[in-house]
Amino acid sequence: MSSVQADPEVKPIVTRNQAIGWLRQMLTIRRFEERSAMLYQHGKIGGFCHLYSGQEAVAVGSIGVLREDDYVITAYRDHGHAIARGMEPKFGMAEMLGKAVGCSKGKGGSMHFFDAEKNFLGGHAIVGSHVPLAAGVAFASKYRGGDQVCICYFGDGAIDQGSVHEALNMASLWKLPVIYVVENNFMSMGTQLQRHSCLMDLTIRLGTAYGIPGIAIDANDVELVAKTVRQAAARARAGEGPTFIEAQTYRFRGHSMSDPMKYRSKEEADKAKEHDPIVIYETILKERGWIDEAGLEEMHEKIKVEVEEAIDFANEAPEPPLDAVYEDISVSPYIPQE
Amino acid sequence: MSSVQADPEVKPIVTRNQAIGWLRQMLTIRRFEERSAMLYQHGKIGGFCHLYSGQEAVAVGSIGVLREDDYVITAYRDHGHAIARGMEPKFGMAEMLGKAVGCSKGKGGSMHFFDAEKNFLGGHAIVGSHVPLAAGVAFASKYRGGDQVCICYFGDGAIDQGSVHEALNMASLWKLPVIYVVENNFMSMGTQLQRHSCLMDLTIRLGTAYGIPGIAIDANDVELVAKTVRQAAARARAGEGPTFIEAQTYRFRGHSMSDPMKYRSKEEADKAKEHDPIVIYETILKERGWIDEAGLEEMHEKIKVEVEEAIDFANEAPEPPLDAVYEDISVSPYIPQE
Amino acid sequence: MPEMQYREALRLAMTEEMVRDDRVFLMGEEVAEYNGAYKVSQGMLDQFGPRRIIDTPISEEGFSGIGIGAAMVGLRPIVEFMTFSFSLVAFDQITNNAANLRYMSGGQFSCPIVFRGNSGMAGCLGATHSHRPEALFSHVPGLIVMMPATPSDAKGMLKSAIRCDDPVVFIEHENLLGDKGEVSADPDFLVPIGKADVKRTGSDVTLISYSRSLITSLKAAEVLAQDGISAEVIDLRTLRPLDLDTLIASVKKTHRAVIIEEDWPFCGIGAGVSDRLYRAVFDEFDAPIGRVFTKDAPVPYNRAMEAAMLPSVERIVAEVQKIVPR
Amino acid sequence: MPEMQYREALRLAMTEEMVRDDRVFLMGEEVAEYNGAYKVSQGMLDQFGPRRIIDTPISEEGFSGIGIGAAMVGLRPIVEFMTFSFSLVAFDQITNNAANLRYMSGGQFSCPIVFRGNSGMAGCLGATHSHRPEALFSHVPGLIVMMPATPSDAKGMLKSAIRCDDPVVFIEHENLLGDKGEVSADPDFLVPIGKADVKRTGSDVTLISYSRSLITSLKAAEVLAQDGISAEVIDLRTLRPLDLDTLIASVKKTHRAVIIEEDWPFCGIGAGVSDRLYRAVFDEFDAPIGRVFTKDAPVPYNRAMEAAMLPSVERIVAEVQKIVPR
Ligand SMILES: Cc1ncc(C[n+]2csc(CCOP(=O)(O)OP(=O)(O)O)c2C)c(N)n1
Ligand SMILES: Cc1ncc(C[n+]2csc(CCOP(=O)(O)OP(=O)(O)O)c2C)c(N)n1
Ligand SMILES: [Mg+2]
Ligand SMILES: [Mg+2]
Repeated sequence: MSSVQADPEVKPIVTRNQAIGWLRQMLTIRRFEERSAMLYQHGKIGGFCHLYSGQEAVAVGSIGVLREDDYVITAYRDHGHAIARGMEPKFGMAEMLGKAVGCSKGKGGSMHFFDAEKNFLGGHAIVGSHVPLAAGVAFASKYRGGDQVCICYFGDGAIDQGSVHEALNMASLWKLPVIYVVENNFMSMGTQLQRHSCLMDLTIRLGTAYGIPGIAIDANDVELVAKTVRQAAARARAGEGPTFIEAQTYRFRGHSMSDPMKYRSKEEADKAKEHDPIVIYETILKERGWIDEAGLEEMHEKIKVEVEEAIDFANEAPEPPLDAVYEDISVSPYIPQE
Repeated sequence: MSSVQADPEVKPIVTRNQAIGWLRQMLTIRRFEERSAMLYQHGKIGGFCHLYSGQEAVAVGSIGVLREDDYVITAYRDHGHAIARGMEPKFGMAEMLGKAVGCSKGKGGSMHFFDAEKNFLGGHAIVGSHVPLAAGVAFASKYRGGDQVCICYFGDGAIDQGSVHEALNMASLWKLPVIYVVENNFMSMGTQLQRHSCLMDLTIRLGTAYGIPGIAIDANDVELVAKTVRQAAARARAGEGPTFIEAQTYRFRGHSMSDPMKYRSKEEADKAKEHDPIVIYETILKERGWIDEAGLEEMHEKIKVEVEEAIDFANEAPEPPLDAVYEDISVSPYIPQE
Repeated sequence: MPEMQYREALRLAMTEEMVRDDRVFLMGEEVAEYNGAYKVSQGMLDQFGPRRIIDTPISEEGFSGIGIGAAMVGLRPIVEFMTFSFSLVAFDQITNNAANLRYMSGGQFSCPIVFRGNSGMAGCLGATHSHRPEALFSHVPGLIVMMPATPSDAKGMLKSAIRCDDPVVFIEHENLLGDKGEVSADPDFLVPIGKADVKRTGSDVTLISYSRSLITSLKAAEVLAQDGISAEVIDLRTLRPLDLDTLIASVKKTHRAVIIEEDWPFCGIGAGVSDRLYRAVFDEFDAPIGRVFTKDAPVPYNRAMEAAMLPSVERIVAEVQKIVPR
Repeated sequence: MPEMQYREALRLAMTEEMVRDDRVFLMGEEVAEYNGAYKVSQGMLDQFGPRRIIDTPISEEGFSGIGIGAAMVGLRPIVEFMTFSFSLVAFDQITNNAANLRYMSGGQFSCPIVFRGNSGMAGCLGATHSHRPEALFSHVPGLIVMMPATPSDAKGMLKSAIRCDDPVVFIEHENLLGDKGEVSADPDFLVPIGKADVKRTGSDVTLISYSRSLITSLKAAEVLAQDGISAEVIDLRTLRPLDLDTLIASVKKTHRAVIIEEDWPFCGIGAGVSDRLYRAVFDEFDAPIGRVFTKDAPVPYNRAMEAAMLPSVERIVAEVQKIVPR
């Protein structure tokens, strides 16, 4: 991958416990989505379903260094961020199945996960549209005189949306405490980066162009992600404004479940799997002696069980009543205009 | 003014005839607008009326080196570009007075001048909205295999509109023959550049960020404008894509006729007048011996007469019939949905 | 009660609410140092400082989104569009994000935001600058749409909008900004959302209107009175949700109605109101509902042409005369 | 006549017109190398090459504007929105530039462009991805709005749209893309703009519909027939300009009408059509016009809730039974 300015001297920045936690989260996300894919194929999950497999290190490493009172907002490829933020898989799974106990009461679906308790602000499916929202959340933090930061994820395809540029300008101008992370998987649906962006170096388009630090990193390295975001958060909390991070990653699956990925050779996909962030981190943690084969196996097993329990929970949960269609529209009593 | 990278060795790039023509155009625009201001104050011109005084060298120098079959498109501050493109003042004046013989049949007004015969594509009043149109015009030129270029003017305030960034990305990606000129008068209505743009160097925001040449020039120098645009046009015709020009200029008047300019000191305004592009050019042409005082006086006189004739023409022209309201909506017969 | 301009009433509503609640702030183009393109926010920067009165770049989509994000986490933004014609570049933020956030989050987040600014065919502004987007926003569940016609309502309605926990599209009228009227000085004077107002009582026909057209309708009612026709004039005030009850009560009395609007006719507010009235009380009508609207064409620059497009006293009177027996 | 899918009919319309006229090109997200997100443009890149089948970045406002600019100087762009929900970020370009350019230039420029793509509540897509923007665009003078319901109309209408010299908003339906039907192979087969189609004749009630709801209405007509009620089913096809004549002719026969739409009710197409019918032929109606529409709420993800919001055969039958005497 081009122009990665990885720090050559990355030291573990985490304790063993934290590291094990991150690995567990990445594995949970992966498993959650593998099972989601099956449920989708069986028609239990509807609509559009975008899997995060291959990108787990981005959400896990970045959210892993934020505070509980910080804010997280992302696009439609949102299962990973929700779980990394601490959403219990069962509430996510119930949402995918459209159930009333789902994280959005069955009204949002895969693309619109929300969790107010965890300051997880969604799940946004209009490309780029949440990028101004993130600036607004950071604006509120600053307005209140707090030091909470907002982290906002979007795809390389989203940088072509005008609203992103409007938001970046104001975030920089007003020094808002926001961290913008492009998860650059070099694909906007079926369009390769070089076919949709005039520049391959996104740090110029969204960092240099807005007078803010722009840092490209190999996002298969969960600890490098963590380290980079920790710095960005410190900068934001210090009132120095936004940071732009280009997290270079790879999407293992198609754009959504309905994408047959004809544009990609088997070789390319296979080669990418050699850089699977989970496999890499497992190896590192084993090398550090922080986990062994048995421990790993146990972890995989436990996660399997947890995800199956989440599916059972979701399957058994009741459907929302049909007249819930008129609920949750407004805080004020809602009067249908029919 | 900051960061002007003026070429130190500007030689006359024009013949005497051309130079005299440019001076005459600049003077015509100035006079046209001085009289427009008076007509506005007398309630003869309605709506919003944005004067170009102080910025004349941009339109005149740039359009002056383009071909007749090239395309010109601009924002609502459009009188100057229209006249520089060869629109007869009387048709512009008739438009301001809402007359049927106006350049837009009295339907467009000051902000929406059009002249199809001169490939003058308007006059666009939603900030930034014509910037994609310009890319589309250039797209058409390339599509047809022609070598026409499109020049597009907008203000420093417009760079904060998302659509501008969407257009720049595609123009660069597809190497469209378009020349983007920001007329940087350092003001977006009443907001100074440093209060609306995160960077003061606009060549970074719209040049560097899109991988295209970004050139900042002192736009009080009409020949420097001409030279810069000539290069950009050559580049565009050669299939090398867009150029971004930051033409640094100054708006003598308020944003529109209704702006009392409270945000600006008299000193600042007076100082700017010392750099009046017209006065500068008159001096240069006199120094070159291309015109003398008498010649100048005669030119001023002739223009005065021409503008008065334009006003007479406009005054005497008939109002459009009221049912013209349903005309010119569509090429197909129009059926009001009433 | 003090007399003041519509613009002053708007300003008073904002300043009172800002004094009352630190979470309220105003953001938009030229609202601060310039004191408002239309002087609605005059003096507010001096009073509240740059933390709460914020000049923005020309980035309607962006700062609408910033407002929505801030609202999601507890602030109460007032986002000013210099004119509502410019809300069209922010259309997605308003109709997708503001309108849907509460729903899509299963009620976890709310979006207490006011989008406000003037709209209308305000005099030679041409097609791009003369939009009346009320029907567009009224179509969308999740939004509240309000349009005051008088200084008093301007104050009372805007205060209710600011206190509302849901997104409100609050559309003023450029040509009403200078209108004067008595306005309550009570900082708790509120005009409730969703309540129409009978601005004049009458018995022969119900004139249903809002915003500037309300003023024209009241003038038409005067003319009709001289003609022996007693017109009841209702100001919708809130377009969504519509106060159908007040309309029905009036129609049950008059059995005739004319809707007057500055909107375009097709799928506009008039059509929306007419449809709901017919479905509610079809049998009450002794004549078809009359309609006076802006001609179905883009708005021209020419002053006379523009004026001819608008609902006028003459057109209202003629439409009433069509359906009221003499 | 060959039988083909609605999506194939759309493709055939585009390919025939592109063969016929070099000025026509297709641009949009994933239309070329991916062969279309919904496979409407499958094979077109192979046939026409990258000069004429153009993949764009996710920049709807930008590439809509590029299309408009190209149209102003003589090309005839087809701009595909992956779905029409995404047209909301391009709303200003469509309603301000495409709609107004001819007018504001006093007729000097025209804007022969087609904005096309599917819309609708297509199955668990949630509120942001289920918009039906037909009422929003139909409100605006300067635009033509078309919505085909059958493969044959898909072809004939799209060809007319492409040949039209004015901007056309051409809205397909995701759930109709796979529908099959006979489609003329004639490269000059055109369905005229502004002409509704009586898809089934009847005498007791007129069902007025378009797009997917037309299919539901036809099914409802079957059920009604078993019940002894003879329903005439009219497919509006073009929403703006509306073919009022065809509607009037039918109502003069049936004296009763129900409008069925996937749109929201307030200020939507149903209200727009109802208003125009009442104003045209109030006295022809023996009962109020019935309406079946999508419930007035954002569109939920849950499949059953979504389905319950939509016009169904049962709801149509019930609405007809309300107004047709038995
Ligand atoms: C405004 C808008 N246009 C188009 C789409 C359809 N769409 C959804 S995701 C996507 C590709 C986005 O790619 P990227 O931003 O790189 O994110 P990734 O899918 O790679 O995570 C497209 C075109 C949309 N949801 N919103
Ligand atoms: C989308 C939009 N927002 C706001 C406006 C109102 N407005 C018109 S011009 C202007 C300032 C533009 O400044 P700039 O782009 O620098 O151009 P200049 O006036 O200096 O030529 C504003 C805010 C508009 N016309 N369109
Ligand atoms: Mg991507
Ligand atoms: Mg400026």
